[in-house]
Amino acid sequence: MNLKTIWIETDGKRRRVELPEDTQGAIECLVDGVALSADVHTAAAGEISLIVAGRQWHCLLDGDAIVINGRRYGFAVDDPRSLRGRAGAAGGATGPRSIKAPMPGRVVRVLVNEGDEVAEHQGVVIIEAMKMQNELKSPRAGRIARVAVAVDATVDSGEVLVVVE
Amino acid sequence: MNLKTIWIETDGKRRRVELPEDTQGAIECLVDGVALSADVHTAAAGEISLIVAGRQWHCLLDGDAIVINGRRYGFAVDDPRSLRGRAGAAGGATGPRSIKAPMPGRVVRVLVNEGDEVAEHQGVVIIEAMKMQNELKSPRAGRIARVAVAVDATVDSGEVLVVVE
Amino acid sequence: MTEAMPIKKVLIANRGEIAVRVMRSCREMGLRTVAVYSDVDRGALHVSYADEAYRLGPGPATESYLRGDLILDFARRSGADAIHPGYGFLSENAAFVEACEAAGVIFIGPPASSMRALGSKTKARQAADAAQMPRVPGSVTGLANIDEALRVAREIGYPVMLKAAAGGGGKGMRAVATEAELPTAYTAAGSEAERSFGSGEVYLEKLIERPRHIEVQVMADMHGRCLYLGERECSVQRRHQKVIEEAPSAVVGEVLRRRMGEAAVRLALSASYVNAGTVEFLVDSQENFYFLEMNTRLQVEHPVTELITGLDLVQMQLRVAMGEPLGLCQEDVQLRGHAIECRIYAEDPENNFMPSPGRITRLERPSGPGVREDSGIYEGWTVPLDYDPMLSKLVCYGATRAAAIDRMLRALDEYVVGGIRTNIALFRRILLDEDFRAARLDTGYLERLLLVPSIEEEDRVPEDVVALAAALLASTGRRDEVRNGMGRTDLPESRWAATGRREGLRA
Amino acid sequence: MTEAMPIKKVLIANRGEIAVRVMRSCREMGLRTVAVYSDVDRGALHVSYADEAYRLGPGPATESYLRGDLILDFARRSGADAIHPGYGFLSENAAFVEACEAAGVIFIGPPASSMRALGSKTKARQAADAAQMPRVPGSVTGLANIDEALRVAREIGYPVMLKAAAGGGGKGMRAVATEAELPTAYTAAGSEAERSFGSGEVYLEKLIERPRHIEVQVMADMHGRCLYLGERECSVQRRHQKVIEEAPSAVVGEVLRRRMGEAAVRLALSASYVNAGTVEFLVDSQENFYFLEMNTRLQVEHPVTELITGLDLVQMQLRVAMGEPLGLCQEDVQLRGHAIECRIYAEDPENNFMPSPGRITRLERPSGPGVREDSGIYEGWTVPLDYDPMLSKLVCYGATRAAAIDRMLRALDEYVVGGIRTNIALFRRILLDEDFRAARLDTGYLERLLLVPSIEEEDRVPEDVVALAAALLASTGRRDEVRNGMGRTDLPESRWAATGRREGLRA
Repeated sequence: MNLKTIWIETDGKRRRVELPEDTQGAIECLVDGVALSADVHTAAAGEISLIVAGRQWHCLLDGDAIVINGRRYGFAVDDPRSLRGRAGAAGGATGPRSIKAPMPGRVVRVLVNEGDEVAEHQGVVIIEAMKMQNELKSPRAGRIARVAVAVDATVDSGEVLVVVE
Repeated sequence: MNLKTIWIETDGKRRRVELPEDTQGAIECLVDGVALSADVHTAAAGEISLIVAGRQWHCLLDGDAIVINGRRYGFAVDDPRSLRGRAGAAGGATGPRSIKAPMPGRVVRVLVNEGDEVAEHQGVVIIEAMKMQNELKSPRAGRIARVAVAVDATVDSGEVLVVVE
Repeated sequence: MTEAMPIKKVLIANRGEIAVRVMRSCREMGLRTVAVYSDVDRGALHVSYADEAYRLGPGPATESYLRGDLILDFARRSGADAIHPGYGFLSENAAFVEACEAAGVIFIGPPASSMRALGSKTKARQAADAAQMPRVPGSVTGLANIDEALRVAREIGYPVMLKAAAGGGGKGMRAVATEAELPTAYTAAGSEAERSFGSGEVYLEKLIERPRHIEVQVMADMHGRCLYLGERECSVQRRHQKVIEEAPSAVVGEVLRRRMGEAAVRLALSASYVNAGTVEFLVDSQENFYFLEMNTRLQVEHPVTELITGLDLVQMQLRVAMGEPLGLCQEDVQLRGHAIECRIYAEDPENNFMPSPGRITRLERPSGPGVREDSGIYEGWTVPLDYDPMLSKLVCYGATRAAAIDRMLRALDEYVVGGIRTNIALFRRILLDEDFRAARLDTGYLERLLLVPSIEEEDRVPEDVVALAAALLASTGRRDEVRNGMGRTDLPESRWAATGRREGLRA
Repeated sequence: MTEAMPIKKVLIANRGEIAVRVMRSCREMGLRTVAVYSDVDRGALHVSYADEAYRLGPGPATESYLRGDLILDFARRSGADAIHPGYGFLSENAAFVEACEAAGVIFIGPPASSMRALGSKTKARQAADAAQMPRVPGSVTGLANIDEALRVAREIGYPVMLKAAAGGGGKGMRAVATEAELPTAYTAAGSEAERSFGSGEVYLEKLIERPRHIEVQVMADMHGRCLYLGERECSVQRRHQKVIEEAPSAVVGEVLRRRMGEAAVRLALSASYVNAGTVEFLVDSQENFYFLEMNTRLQVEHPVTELITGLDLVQMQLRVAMGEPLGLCQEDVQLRGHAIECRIYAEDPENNFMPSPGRITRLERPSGPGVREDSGIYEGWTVPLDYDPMLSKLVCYGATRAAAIDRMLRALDEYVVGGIRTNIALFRRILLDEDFRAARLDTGYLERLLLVPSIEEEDRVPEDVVALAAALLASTGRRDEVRNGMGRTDLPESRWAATGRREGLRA
């Protein structure tokens, strides 16, 4: 049996899942080395019905989670290619830190200028979405290296607003 | 203005529609040479909201028809490439005629053999779908040139069952 | 939420919308659900809705949903305490009920004895006579031969109706206007009944002219209480198949409702009936009602009763099956407003009601105030060839009959099923018809309407807009859909009017 | 269907679910519908549902949905006879009502005079006193200065509540436990009110401890008849925003219902009120009720009243606006069963209720028995940044409160909104909470519940199944979704807990 291996991180654990090439219908697979017989039906892209030992789960893919019976189960695929990037992001506790938009929105106010010294938890930018305003704070004390946005700008989720160093 | 021309057959008429390259937002177009201003929003593939002089239509593409307010309006795109094929299909009133499945189904009975002589409207095949049986009849008198299916075969809509010549 | 209940897990021995509908009530009551499926239904909605699912066999019902032995086996294996049969398939099979009883699995329906007493048409007529129920004059037992048929017909007077004793769905039925026609009709009905039901037994009834089909919902518990939950009018039929149902009936007043209801309850109690059942009547223009038959199961059209009574019939079925007494008495059953149901079928009314299985490429479902959709489909699903073409039931509630009709028209406009043909446009035509709106209905109403060519509706979209929309969608739409669109014109046979013999085998 | 009616075409001066809901009733009545939209709403559902649609301007409400001048202009240009304002935006703007009157366009709501008499909180309190309605002890007029505030607070006794006269949605509100806190709170409330509503006027009320928020729906015609249509309990609130509403209230019996209803009708009639309105009360543990304010428009939560009364409030609004008398009297209003509404928001309860606009990549909508969804969204739509985060309202009916709750839990399990975050999981938590199920509610209930960490639900899917499903979906699913999934882990800030100042500006 020719199996492909996929590493899944879910609920804080790293699981090794081995799947056959064709994942439709009755399949034999391994989860952390334990054999599992499953019946898989793909209803649409990102939507499967999974039967394991009689139990049926209707599973929907939604971004970084799967939804089963209305509950979300977050997961990440452990892609070797992304390891470097993730290590980089996690490692910079003392280096420059970006303050990113936690949601799409409009910049209502910018509270700092480049070169300003800021304290930890000091507000730097206020963005607004859906009639709610959110003040974003500096994750650490430091100096504002860059202000990447101006008042009235529309920002996407994850977009860098300010860099503190 | 660089317009592309599309010929549309609908309700028995052939209409010349000229559209700009970009068909999103406010557009200027021609229908049978008459200028029309429209506002187009594509909600999803095959789904648009069309506003013409204030009137709004939500239009869905469904096979050979568009659906507006629950009503179907059949149409065909007059594609120069398909003209030959269509002329061929229409012209064969006296030549060999195929009896095709009008719906997907299962062949329940085959009432003729190759070489049989049949009268016009004589039954040739019975197919069943969804607990309904339909007897398909010969469109003309003639001889059965070919029986393309056997009992219990599953057929698709449009599949040739029998050829009469 | 779940108290100690004698049922904790329910196997639903059915498919499509009714399987999903039953599972919904199970979930609300905290009961686990077990689906069974045939090979062509692995991707069906009732499977992905269930907690557990087991494969029965190939597509044909005889190899899957009619396999009571396999179904009982899966009930045991999964630890299901009870089986809900839905309608059709095994729902009125007394032998299956007995097999459940023998296996110690609760059958959610009447006991086998009541089913046998009321399930056969001729036996039910005897029970109706015993319960002093008005019924259509005619023979109570099957006719032995043509001589007996001629004698009985002379007694009750022409026109008469020949019917199969084991029948349903219009099979083995023949209207006979004069004595001269009877011998041929007798032979034809008998052999059709033999072919369809494995029994050639037929009986004779007086033909009621232009009758309405009105039925009474009953619900009985194990403690001797039986309620009637109002009536449903199901006169809009095509080939003896119900197409639109409504509750209440526009012609049933308080007095007639009580008379019919009490008669239905008498019949049920006479056979120690338990659980949900429906007593069908023909009603003539003088408000005489005649017992027709009893359906010993949940009906397709039960939602209209739910909407006007505010009750959940499936939940009541489950509670009754657990041995609970009915929590209400007859005076607590109050009807309010009006409800209408349209059975949405995969068939093409413009092409002689040709079945239309296939892939549902687009699905837009109606919602909002007063709209209920009980569906067995989803976008992307391929409707199989093997079963009844019912896709879903659209049910609308309004304070008045007119409001319910207008709401249904609105909901039908919102309903888009792409990729296959449906009968949605037919409903629009019926609901706009003057006779329907005035409730001038009888069981021949729809067949007469269909003889009249459909008149073009007024508010058509202007032709230039249709052409523009088509051009826009053809140039920006999905390539495969556009190709299908063009492809269709290459198939002159796709509009082929099926004049072939059609056999209405639907349950 | 359409008889001669003084209204033939209605412009809906709103967006989202309420615009669609109003259009649905218009369609059912045979009325043409006109939508208006901002640039970010060109693709919104209310536009594609309408017969006509006109662009107002850019996204911000001040440049679009609040532009009464433009809206009236489009009413004239399209030939609309009437304007339905929905809720929020211009619905309680008396100047706009007067502009409609001047332009000869029917405003579907109360006359400007009633709106002015009951719309301002301080004026409404005077009207309530005149109508001999119980109200919370406190100042009727705005407080001139801190000295008056101190004097009034001493009279009514601490704890007290400071409130903005022009306010709503919790802005400019401060609870004050002792005299020492009053000066600071007075200044803060005044300046917040000034910023939010353009008026710094505040008044003082006795603070009712652990009150329930219960409101009465009224409907008045132009002929002097006014009915109350039962009450709604809206005690489940977060930051003074309603989250769950239900009807009837578990603590309101026949007597209290009549007392509150008659008081509400008295108030409406005293101001010659016409059309739909809601009188809000606080109710304490001794069944004392206190007038809070009157909302002179259709409410978000009107569907729960529709489900238990069987009426269509929007249709009633339209008929009243046409000058028709109410077709029923108080005794005809019979409540049946129980209804619950959940407001589905684009916000993330796990991340401090951060708004979550964006593209809806997947939408599975609940349906079946007793489920109503009033929605303003569709799959593929991008929820804009500019407005209230309400996506839809999920409303469930059951014969009892428990049945309605269990049905809502079932419907929530069926509801999937992919691509953005919603508060669906929060509802599941509330509906499973013992206090909620026992109806032990007050306006502080939800805030207290949110202080307790959420407990893991029992029926989690086994971990190996989650891993397997994730692996299957990751290897066969849509590439872009999978990429998003992995992308998220690169963004430690995406889980960033927003501790920032939040201003609840929602209508």
